[in-house]
Amino acid sequence: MTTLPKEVTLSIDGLPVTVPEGTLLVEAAKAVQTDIPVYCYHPKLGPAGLCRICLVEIEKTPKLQIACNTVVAEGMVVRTQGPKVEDGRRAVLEFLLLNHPLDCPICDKGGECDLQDYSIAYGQGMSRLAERKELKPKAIDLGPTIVLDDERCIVCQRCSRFDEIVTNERSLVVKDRGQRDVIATATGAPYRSNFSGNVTELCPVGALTSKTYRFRSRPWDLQRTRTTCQQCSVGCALNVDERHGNVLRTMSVPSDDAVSEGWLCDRGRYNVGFYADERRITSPLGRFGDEWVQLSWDDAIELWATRLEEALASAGSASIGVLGGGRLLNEEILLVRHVMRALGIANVDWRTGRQRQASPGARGGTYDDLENAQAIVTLGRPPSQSAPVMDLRIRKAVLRNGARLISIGAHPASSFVPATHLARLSDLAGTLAEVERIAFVWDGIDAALGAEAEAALAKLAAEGKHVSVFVPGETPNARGAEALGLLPAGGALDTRAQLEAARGGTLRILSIFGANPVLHHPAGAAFVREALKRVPFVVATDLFLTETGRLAHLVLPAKAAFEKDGHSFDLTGAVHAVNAAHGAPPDALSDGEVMIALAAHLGIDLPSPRELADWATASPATIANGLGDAALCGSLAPARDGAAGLRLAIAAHPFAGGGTVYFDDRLGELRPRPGLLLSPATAQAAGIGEADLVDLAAGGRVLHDLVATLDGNALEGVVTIVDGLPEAPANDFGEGETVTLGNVRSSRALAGSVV
Amino acid sequence: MILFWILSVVLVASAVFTVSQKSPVYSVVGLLINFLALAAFYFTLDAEFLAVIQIVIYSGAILMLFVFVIALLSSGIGPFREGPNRMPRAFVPAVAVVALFLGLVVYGIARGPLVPTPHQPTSTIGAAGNANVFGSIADFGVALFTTYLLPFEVTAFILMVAVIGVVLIAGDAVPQPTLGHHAAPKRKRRRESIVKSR
Amino acid sequence: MLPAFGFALEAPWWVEVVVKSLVLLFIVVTTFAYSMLAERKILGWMQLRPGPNRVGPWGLLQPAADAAKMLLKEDLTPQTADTFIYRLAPFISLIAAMGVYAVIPFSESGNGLWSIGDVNAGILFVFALTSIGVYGISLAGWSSGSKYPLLGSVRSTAQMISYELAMTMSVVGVLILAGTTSLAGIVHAQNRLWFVIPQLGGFAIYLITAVAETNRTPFDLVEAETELVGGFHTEYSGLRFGLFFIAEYLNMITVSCIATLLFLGGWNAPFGLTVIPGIVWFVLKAGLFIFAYIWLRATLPRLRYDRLMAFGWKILLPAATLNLMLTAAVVAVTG
Amino acid sequence: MSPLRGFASALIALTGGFATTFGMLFKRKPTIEYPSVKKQHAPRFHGLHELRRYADGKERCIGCELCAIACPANAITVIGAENAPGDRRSPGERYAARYEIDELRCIFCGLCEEACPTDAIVLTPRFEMADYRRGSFVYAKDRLLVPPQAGVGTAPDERPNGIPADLGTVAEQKSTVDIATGYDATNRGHILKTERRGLAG
Amino acid sequence: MTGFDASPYAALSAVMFFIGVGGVILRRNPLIMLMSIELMFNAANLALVAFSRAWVNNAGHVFVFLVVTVAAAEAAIALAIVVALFRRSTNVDVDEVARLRG
Repeated sequence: MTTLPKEVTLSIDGLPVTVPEGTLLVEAAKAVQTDIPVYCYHPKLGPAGLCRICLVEIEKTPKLQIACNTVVAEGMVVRTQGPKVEDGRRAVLEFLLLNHPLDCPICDKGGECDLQDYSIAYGQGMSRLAERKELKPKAIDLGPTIVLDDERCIVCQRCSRFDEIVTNERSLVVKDRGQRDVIATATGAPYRSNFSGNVTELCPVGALTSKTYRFRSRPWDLQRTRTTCQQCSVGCALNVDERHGNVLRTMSVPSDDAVSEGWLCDRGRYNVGFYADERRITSPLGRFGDEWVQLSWDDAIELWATRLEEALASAGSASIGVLGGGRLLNEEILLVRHVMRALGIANVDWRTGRQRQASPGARGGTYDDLENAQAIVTLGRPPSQSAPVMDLRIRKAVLRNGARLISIGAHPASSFVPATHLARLSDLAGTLAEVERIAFVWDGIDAALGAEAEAALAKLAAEGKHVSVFVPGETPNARGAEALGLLPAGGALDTRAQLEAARGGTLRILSIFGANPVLHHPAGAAFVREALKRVPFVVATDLFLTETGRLAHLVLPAKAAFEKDGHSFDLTGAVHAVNAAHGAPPDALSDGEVMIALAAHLGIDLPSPRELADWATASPATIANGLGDAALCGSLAPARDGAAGLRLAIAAHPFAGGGTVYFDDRLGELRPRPGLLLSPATAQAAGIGEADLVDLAAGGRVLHDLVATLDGNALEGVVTIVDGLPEAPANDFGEGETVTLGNVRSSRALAGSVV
Repeated sequence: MILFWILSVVLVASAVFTVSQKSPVYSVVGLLINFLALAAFYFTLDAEFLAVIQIVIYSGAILMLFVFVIALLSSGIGPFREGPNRMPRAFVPAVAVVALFLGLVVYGIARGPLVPTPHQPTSTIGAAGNANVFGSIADFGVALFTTYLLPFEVTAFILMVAVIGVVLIAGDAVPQPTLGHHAAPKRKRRRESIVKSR
Repeated sequence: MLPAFGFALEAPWWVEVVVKSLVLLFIVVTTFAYSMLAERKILGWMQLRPGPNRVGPWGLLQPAADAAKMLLKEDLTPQTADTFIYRLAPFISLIAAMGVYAVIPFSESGNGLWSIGDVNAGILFVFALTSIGVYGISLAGWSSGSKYPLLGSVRSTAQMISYELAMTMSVVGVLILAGTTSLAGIVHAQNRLWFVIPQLGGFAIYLITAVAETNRTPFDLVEAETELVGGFHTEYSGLRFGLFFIAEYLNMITVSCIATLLFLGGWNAPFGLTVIPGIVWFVLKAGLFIFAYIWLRATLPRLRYDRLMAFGWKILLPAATLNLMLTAAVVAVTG
Repeated sequence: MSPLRGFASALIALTGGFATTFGMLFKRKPTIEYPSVKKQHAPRFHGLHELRRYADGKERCIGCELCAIACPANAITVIGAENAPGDRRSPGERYAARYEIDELRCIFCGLCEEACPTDAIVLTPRFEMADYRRGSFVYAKDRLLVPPQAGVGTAPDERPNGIPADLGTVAEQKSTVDIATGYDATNRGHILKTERRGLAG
Repeated sequence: MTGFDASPYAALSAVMFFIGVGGVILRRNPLIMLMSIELMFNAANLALVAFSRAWVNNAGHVFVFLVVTVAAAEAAIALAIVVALFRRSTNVDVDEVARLRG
């Protein structure tokens, strides 16, 4: 479609290099593996020409030139080394270090600091400055996650450029000029972003540091393991840095171009405090009446196996239900399925939350398809909260590739890039008339909407358009759970049917793998509680005693994502390796290991490790089921009445949930407070002001004391609340339900953002 | 006379102990006691020199040699194997033969007391230490180097023959079995013997 | 054969024997204790350090502390040991070592010899008991059921047998000169001239072999710590180890006494200094030998085993035989 | 060499040996009766560590872990933390929340002292640290840190914007903590309550 | 010193001798067989010494001395044979050795 770019041949340090026309010198130098020092330049942020450290000598040019902002030219002769270059860099460093404090011993960057490295490589060792160094404020609180050390800042503007170029949020700027320049938010408000942690990695010095990692360790003490993030379904590669058995920080993998492009969201970066939380379950717990008893694994597995055998013998396999699986790795999912099939149990369903479907069907696409789409359509919850790093791709597509962003449904698509909102799917066809490449991002919740979308997509595809579908789910490996068969087959009971059977008293055993239906299942917390209480034997594997776990009779300590080895699918269906980076609590077992133990007790033969690995790493396309298989997925169409009044939208939030987020003390104010979000006009109509306390009610169900936040980006007539908050469970309410607001009280003290 | 009975009980008991023990080391201990009792007998029979010789040569040298051989044989390869005792097969005939001859001898002794034939004493019994006193070293030496010179020299010759013989038999000329040949049964035996002795 | 007594007391002979034995036992054990202390002290001094000096003044109560330690330590028996013989062995050693003192005359007074019993074949009796003492070592090594003790005991057996020959031969020269095997008789024969002068060769051979017989440095291959951990007593601990320890020192004192009796004229006073009682002279002379022992230990390193055997058989035995033949010839000629 | 001459020379050698050992009997013994008499150490003796304070009682250690990385025996573990604004432990932002030295691993090379940017860790002449359990040799801050009144040198302002003014001179002042009598900072080399005798003349 | 009765010694000697004989016949451990032979030697020695004492004639003593010497030679050779046998095979079974095959 495009002609090959013209190539240019030049010489760098005497070596001939041929690169496409327009390449920057600093990138061309990488072809001959010459390292040109950079501070302000970043491959993904482009040149800025601020720091001048990348000086190189170009023949026929009288002065040294900066490599980061010089485009290659035919026949250029470049020297990146030599006395002249070194003199230039020494001079640049001397200026950079004029006011840079000598606190490398306590600086978190010390040991992995570019300024430190290049000072040693090119610096002159002693300062010639006779005056005392400029003193600036040191621990400036930029926001909930980031602390700025102004003395250390060399004003390379990588952070503010990231905030502008990559996220388009534009909150970080360089305030003031000259020696008084300082990194700050333009409005003076705290720096809040789902991607704030990335600036600490971008910072070439130790000016921006993470609150969770400040002074915890030195980089050389850390043990690094590369794994795949299991906080959402995007599947970003990340490096886990651990010391003394504590996960201290996670770092992005810059080479992970296929998925994350080297960015991490704050949930993936900061939600690691739960690994060492004291509330983690450390041994199998049995509940007898109201009494919790610590059990040995042998006893626990035996109890489970015995109950299973009893139930199988007395009431048959239809009396046994299995829920969950979206948090498991492929290997574990396969083991669960294998054991359950061996026992003849068909009541298996991974869908313990709102999400009905994880597979994009036959129209799955890669992240590159998303980035290159000319139009991106979001259906239902926008991925900005449920799959933040994926949202960066959408922003890139919109900002740099000129794609149109269209959202359909009760949720706005994005606050940071221009978007069009459409009320219903049928409005779409005309809008997409002249677009070739279309990406659909569906939240997988509203199955009816999904089916409708599938029909629309089929029509678009028939017109010869390239359509790709993305389903960012609620659980990290929902795609794997669905592809590898944790679904009710042949008329078996899905989650809701199982819960109803439980209420009806016909379910004898319910096994729940890493799921919390009490908080997340749309049937409502009260309904699920009641159902679980009627089941004679409930087994739950989890990291913590969640709302569901407290209702179980046997709770098994599971391993968390960084504690086990295996594979998982991301939402595009690519397989990623998950590597154990962290020692699990001594008595925790992964769900796979639990299944192996259970199989041993029940005398079930397991597939060989090789078979298991083959299946776990196969592409889901080979086992995928199509989009819109209504019979399989079941219908959970919420009441989408067109009646007047306020409609409810239930939004995701990266730091909402009853599991790892709830049990991570370090997250602090990152966690959302129970609240609701309204457009100013809607709020005015309801008589609600910013930060007022409001009660939300629908059909006798009430959520008390929600903090109101006004947002111009919100839709008219829609009240948005956050899903998955244990303090205010939203699953009692249906998406699109008509709600009423009342009992408005003013409370200025609680002002703050909700969504 | 009391001394006689005590010593003879010790003598017979230690002799039986020697013959009946399973382990040669215990036999050596029995034999040692036997020799010490014998030495005591010699002492009571005025054979002072012989008593000392009995201890020095018999106990100190010959019996020591046994211990040495036992230690030598167990040093490299553990307690050496030996065939089963002949007890089951030969017990009855052996006891019969022994009893028959013992009976004959005792009968012979009992038929008439051994009245000492009047014989010319070569020496007197008296204060020890001087020549011509029975049992003294001087007396013994004189007899050895005069009357019994020829037997003495013959004995010396026998000793020389024995020394040469021993060197020939136990010397390096004997082919050594390979180590591997020994090693396997050795370890097994060792364990068995430990188990048995527990 | 009733033993001869040093003191003619109006009591049954066995009462006298028992009383004398008890007195001697006390003296011998005390001597052992302090010769051990002396050894540690002198060794210390020769190695430029003070030696034991913590228990009591100048460390004089060290032996008591050592004894207490020995008694309080756990008495171990290895699982592979032959229990009966393992327990028996130290007693054989000790009894043989102590038995010798029955015939050693320490001095003489008007009443007779200062000894428990004067056996006619006294010197032979000593050799007899010494040869019994070997059993203690070799049985201990065999019965420990472990390889270092076994090697130690095999070494000791070979060494003792080899050196006993030369030792006996070296003593025979003295016997020829004295014309008696009675220890008292030998001392009496030295009233005019100590046998160390006519029997200088024999004396030298005796000294060397005596060191070997008592397993002392430089002939302590039996218990060579560096090679055999502890030799025959590797597995022994506590009281049983103590018994071996006592036996070793008693043997050392014994051979010192015998050397005094055979070569240094026993209790005979030198240079006519008869004012000083004989017992003092005896103790002085024996003490000289004990000192020589310690001195030797502080000076010479351990011999290699094959050199030890070669030395015994190829040098000492021929030399002793030569010495014997010369003595016999001289006596035969001079009558 | 004829056997006779060999014998003679061996005899002479032996005599020499015996004379040597005998001569030693009367030599002065260099032993120092240790528990009652203590040797004076060389001025730069490397003994037990000590964590210094400034004169105002602030800890010199800033938890930078340079000692830990310098340690060739991996004996030092430091875990840093941020100073609470109300309760400053050290002059800068960071202080050592935990500072542990495994004295059994330590080889007393003094590299930690060399590496320390604030002269916080110093090897004192103390060397008596016998104990019954291996775990007891892991010295934490409770035993390493000197008492508050034993500070040396002036603390830099709230931010050690570089180097303490007295860097390099603090280690010259070797001090020792006498648990029984409290703290007494003395110059290097002098040990309290000891007597000089023996070789160190 | 007349009136010395050698009969008990003779009887004792006989008993000891036959214990030795029994040992040689019944045991198959070459070392114990050798020790039994030593027992027989010593039984004879005891008789010799007793008779010597009865006759007050030291011919018996001399004979005992010679016997002891020969016994020493015999023991040395016998033990050498045992060691040599043992070197050929770890199984020292006297009856097997009787076949005289290598």
